[in-house]
Amino acid sequence: MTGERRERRAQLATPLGPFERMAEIRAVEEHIQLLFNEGHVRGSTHLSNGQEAVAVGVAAAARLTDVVTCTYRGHGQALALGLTAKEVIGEIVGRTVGCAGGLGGSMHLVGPDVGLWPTFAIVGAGLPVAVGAALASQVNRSGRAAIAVFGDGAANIGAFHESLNLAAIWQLPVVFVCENNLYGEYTRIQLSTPVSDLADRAAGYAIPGLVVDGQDVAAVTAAVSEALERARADGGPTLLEMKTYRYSGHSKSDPGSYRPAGELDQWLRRDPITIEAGRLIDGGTATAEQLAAVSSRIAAEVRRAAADALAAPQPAVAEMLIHVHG
Amino acid sequence: MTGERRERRAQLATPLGPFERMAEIRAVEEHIQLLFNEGHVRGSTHLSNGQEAVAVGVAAAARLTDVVTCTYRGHGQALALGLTAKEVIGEIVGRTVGCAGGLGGSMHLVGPDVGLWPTFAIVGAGLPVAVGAALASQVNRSGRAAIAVFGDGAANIGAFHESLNLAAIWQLPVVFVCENNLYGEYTRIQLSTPVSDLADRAAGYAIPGLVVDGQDVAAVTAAVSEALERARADGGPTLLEMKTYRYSGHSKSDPGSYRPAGELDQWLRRDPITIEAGRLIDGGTATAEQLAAVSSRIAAEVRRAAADALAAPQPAVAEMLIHVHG
Amino acid sequence: MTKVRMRQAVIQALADELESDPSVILLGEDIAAAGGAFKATEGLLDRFGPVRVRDTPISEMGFLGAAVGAAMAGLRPVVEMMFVEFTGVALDQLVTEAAKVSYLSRGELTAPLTVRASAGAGLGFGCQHSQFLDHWFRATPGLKLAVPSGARTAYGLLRAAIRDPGPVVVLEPRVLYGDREDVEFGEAGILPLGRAHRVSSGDDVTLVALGATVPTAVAAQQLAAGAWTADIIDLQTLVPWDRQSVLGSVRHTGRLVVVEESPYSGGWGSEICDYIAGELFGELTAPALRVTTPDTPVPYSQPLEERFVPSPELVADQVGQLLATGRRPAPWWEASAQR
Amino acid sequence: MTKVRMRQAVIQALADELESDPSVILLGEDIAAAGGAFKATEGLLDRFGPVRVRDTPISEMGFLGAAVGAAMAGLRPVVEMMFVEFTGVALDQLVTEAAKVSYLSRGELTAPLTVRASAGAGLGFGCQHSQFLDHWFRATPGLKLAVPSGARTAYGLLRAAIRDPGPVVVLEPRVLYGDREDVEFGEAGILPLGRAHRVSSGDDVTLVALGATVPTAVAAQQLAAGAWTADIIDLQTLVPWDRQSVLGSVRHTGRLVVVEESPYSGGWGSEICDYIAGELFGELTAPALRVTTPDTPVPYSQPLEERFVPSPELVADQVGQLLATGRRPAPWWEASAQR
Ligand SMILES: Cc1ncc(C[n+]2csc(CCOP(=O)(O)OP(=O)(O)O)c2C)c(N)n1
Ligand SMILES: Cc1ncc(C[n+]2csc(CCOP(=O)(O)OP(=O)(O)O)c2C)c(N)n1
Ligand SMILES: [Mg+2]
Ligand SMILES: [Mg+2]
Repeated sequence: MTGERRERRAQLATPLGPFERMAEIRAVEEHIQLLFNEGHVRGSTHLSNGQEAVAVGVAAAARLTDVVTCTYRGHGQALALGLTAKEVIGEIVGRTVGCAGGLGGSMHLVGPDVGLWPTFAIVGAGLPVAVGAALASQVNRSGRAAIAVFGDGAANIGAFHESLNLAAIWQLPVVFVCENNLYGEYTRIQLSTPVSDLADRAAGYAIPGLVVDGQDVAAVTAAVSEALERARADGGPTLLEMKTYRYSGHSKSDPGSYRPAGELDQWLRRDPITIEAGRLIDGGTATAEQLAAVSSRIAAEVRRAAADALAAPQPAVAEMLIHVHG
Repeated sequence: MTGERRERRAQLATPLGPFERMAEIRAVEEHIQLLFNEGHVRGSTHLSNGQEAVAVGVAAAARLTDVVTCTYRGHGQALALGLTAKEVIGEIVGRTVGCAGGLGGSMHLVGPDVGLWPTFAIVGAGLPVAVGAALASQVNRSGRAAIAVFGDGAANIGAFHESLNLAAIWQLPVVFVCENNLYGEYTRIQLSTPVSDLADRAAGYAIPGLVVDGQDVAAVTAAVSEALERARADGGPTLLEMKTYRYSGHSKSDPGSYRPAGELDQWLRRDPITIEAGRLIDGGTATAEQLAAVSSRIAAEVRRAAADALAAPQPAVAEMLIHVHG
Repeated sequence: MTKVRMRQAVIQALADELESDPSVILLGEDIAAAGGAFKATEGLLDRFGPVRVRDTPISEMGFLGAAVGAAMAGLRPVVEMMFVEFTGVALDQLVTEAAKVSYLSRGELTAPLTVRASAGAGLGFGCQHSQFLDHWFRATPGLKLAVPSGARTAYGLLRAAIRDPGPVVVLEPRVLYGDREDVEFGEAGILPLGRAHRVSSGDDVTLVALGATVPTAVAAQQLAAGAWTADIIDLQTLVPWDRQSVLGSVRHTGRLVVVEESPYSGGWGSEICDYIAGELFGELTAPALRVTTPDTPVPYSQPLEERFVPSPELVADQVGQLLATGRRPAPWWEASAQR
Repeated sequence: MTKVRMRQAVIQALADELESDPSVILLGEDIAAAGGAFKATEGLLDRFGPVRVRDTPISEMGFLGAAVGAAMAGLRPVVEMMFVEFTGVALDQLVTEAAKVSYLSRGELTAPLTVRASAGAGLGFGCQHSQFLDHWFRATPGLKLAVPSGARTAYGLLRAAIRDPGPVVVLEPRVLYGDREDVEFGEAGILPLGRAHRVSSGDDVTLVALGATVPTAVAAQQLAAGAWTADIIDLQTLVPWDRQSVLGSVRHTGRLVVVEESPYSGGWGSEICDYIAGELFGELTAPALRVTTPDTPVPYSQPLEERFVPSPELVADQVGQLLATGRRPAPWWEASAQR
């Protein structure tokens, strides 16, 4: 497992890597919607289509040994960091091939060997934990950095405040990546948050805060890389606000009808996969036809992965009784 | 009780009122230190000498119907709002004459008829509660405002962040009064907080944030009055940072030895009672001799109050079994 | 009587209280415009307006604390905690603040707030969104705790909770929101806190259940097909629980089985069993028995989660063994992990 | 063996672990420069330096969560919660995060952190700084809970907690910090979690106690002056508790009395009583009895607080009544509020 995951992670450094991975995330999320419609997904599932550039940019900038804490909206991040479509989908349909053996579910993907700590279903909970990973790095002088990925809605919870303050006062190697997709569940950011750029909150902790184009994977990679470099050089934490958008509703059962007409269309014009495709074509790395072929290859692979996942066995009852205590 | 409390509150509007009340607070706190040394005070007790101007300025600016939430360091605030020395000391020595009948103790003074809600021993807890009082006012259109008094150390806890954000997004009539006395327990602010003016954190919520001279009771009264006026005019919350200093250690058993040499002396030069005395003398309201006489009268009254309190009975066992459920 | 889903009964209870008492307000994440994550506040924004029905930022400590303050100021706020787990960032306000308000002010102030939280397993939300966590709200003098078992109790207990002079937590078993039941609306449908309800009468055993385990207990008796009959008692309120009702029943049946959706270690059933066994020392014909969840997090996988929660089959089997042997059967995970 | 105060035993346990394991770090408010509010970390900053012994801002959610993360990253953080109440703003990190780490990662990750918190009544800190709150940490699969009863157990349990592969909470009864006891330092003094300790041997009754009620139980037996003798069992670990030891003892004595500093409603003793009564059904000579605090907040007033916590006199009286009548005596607040 680890070998394949690492290889997949390394692919992000190839010219087509980010495009491919974003295409894969898109395909997986679309597939999960189908699986949900067919009744294979329990509870809730939170798709990240539209936000692929953040996930891939973060993973491309991070070292394999760095730690990433992220949320229930973590399928994209898991795939970006290196988990395979089969283990992500497998987890979401609760099968033994899932990354947590089917015991975690959609909100709890995990892959410690590539830095993915069990994703957090409690808003804000991943921030202090990332701070702790960074603290361990400072104690050990391990060079490891931590990245906390969270939403705009999470910027109003106490853990956000305490985490940024702690990281600042201790100058810890941690990067706070806020995916500002304009909504927390069904509530538009203006109704919950009195400032327009969350990056501005960095000033309250005397740390750098930057707004980043979250639809441009190169911009995300560059911003996260720079922040990680500063972090590793004992320069302390950074708050990065990624302006992005989720194409789907909050969770599987939400049609997103609270969004103003036209908003989605506007964001679709800045689709991260299209933007990256444009860059590859403009730079002469690939032709539109080649990219289309890549996309359909990936779509086919994801279909196969989903079929494999569904065909895998359900976990045995004995599984639920183990690994309870540390 | 209510009559006397109200009368005492009204006295703050007289020319000598603020001076007298500050002198009383000083005398009470000094007396509590004595009572502690003699073993009459249990648990912990947190003196507010040095910070009298904040307590009195807040009380002078607030209406009788306004709500004040404050901390364990609340003796001064209780006296300023109108509680008598006997009921404050009585509570601290656990007698029936105490404002909570001796069941609350030093950290839990209470006087709802003059706006003092049971003081909060959990750092930060009073802020959301004040927000709630302000919310009720907005719902009822009662004109009531709320004031949350808390320390610099509390500005690093999640409840601070959530409360300011909530108050801002709902434009609630609440004033956040931060008593920045440079220390949270034994820790100097620079070791816990990466910004030098906590008032600057107001920007993260798009509300006004002001630094106020917390040793000048007139400046405190003016700043709180202005903020309350804005609050009542639907102008939303304000964060006021009172620069102040506590002369004693954090709690009764702390000699304050972590403070740099000379710091206390420097602050003693800006003693709030001396500053107010100077104003009264310069303005021709009173002579130094008159003020000295006032101070010794008050000291004698406080001594008597303490003696009365100590002479009062302990609460009966049956008292602890009642008022448990709402 | 009207047959409605539990979530509709919640809406009706809230609407009736909002209607009859202008001091009632609602706070919570996405409860207003969106009608609630479980649609248990649907339509209330339209009817009662944005001043009384408010969406909040994601700030549980902040808005739970605000509810405490608003309650002390004379309102009767009803807070929705979308999942009971979220109280884990805000518990202080309920336990250490709200529950002490009356005591510290010697009755001068009260904090009549209600916290509604969806709770429990069964829907595949995974281990951070499926706990029941009733124990966080027990052992707190000054705080009451009610748990509905369907639409009828959801309506009646919630209205009583809102009217209670102190803070009350209502844990709504999430798995029941869609279930239908006959409800008597209006004043007559209000169910006083602290009283249990006998769901069925029998002779062999008293089954004490709470929330989602009430239908489980009923189904278990059906599975028994007359092999035994039970007094099935829906506890309805866990703090304070109705000692007299349970005592009366067990005095009659001589046997007590508690069906809990809480862990074997630390679950609420021990208090029931211990109290009754002590009061009826020497009078029971079998030891009191608890049927609980295992001491594990809640698994996501469907077959595993179904195994996690006590099923009617499990309850029927455990009761059957108790009756047959007069001894406590081992919990299933000890008897055999493979079963 | 060295006679030291409990707070010194805590310091020694921390020092020994800091010494023997470079991955151990300490976090908490004023634990470094000031040596802790209860001076239970005094001198450790000087010995181990500011990287490993850190003062934190007042941010319990933040630093408790940071400890979870640091633990997952391979450290063994020990967090001090100055008063257990402060966990009320941070409980999520312990219950819903740390306790699930191993399960969710199928054992690939662990969260070996220790939370030390001072707890309990007796020192006049008032109702927001005197609760015991053990119940917040029970009913949480994946989380262990230990409670020392003096210097010996403070040393031995804390070292075991730090070495445990998962998260452990150690509630240190605040009232005992100054008490002295003989302690065996070093590896031999480490006390495995999950094991109880028999403090004294007797024949008439088993007294199960925990934390500060252990010395209370011992004193109660002294008051009895030979009228009865007790097996006094110091539970030491509450989750998981040592079923076998208690069972063995009660099998011998036939009677069980639990002495708890927790409320009558919701206290931990019910689980002990119920389990034992069920296992020894028909073999007990009296009903299991709990001696608890009343269902009220902790009063500040000294005479009232002394009444609040079970006293040796109360325990002796209740045990005496149990032995004399074979029935449970009423709790004191029911018998007469004036007594
Ligand atoms: C403490 C807590 N409160 C509430 C929730 C319910 N909840 C889940 S996701 C969500 C919205 C989060 O919004 P945001 O942080 O912007 O992230 P996004 O979902 O947009 O990625 C809410 C309120 C939760 N999981 N945890
Ligand atoms: C949540 C919480 N954490 C920690 C404490 C312990 N504590 C009591 S006072 C205090 C310092 C508070 O400092 P500050 O806010 O500056 O107020 P000050 O005491 O200086 O008035 C601390 C840490 C507490 N009471 N509550
Ligand atoms: Mg969002
Ligand atoms: Mg301070």
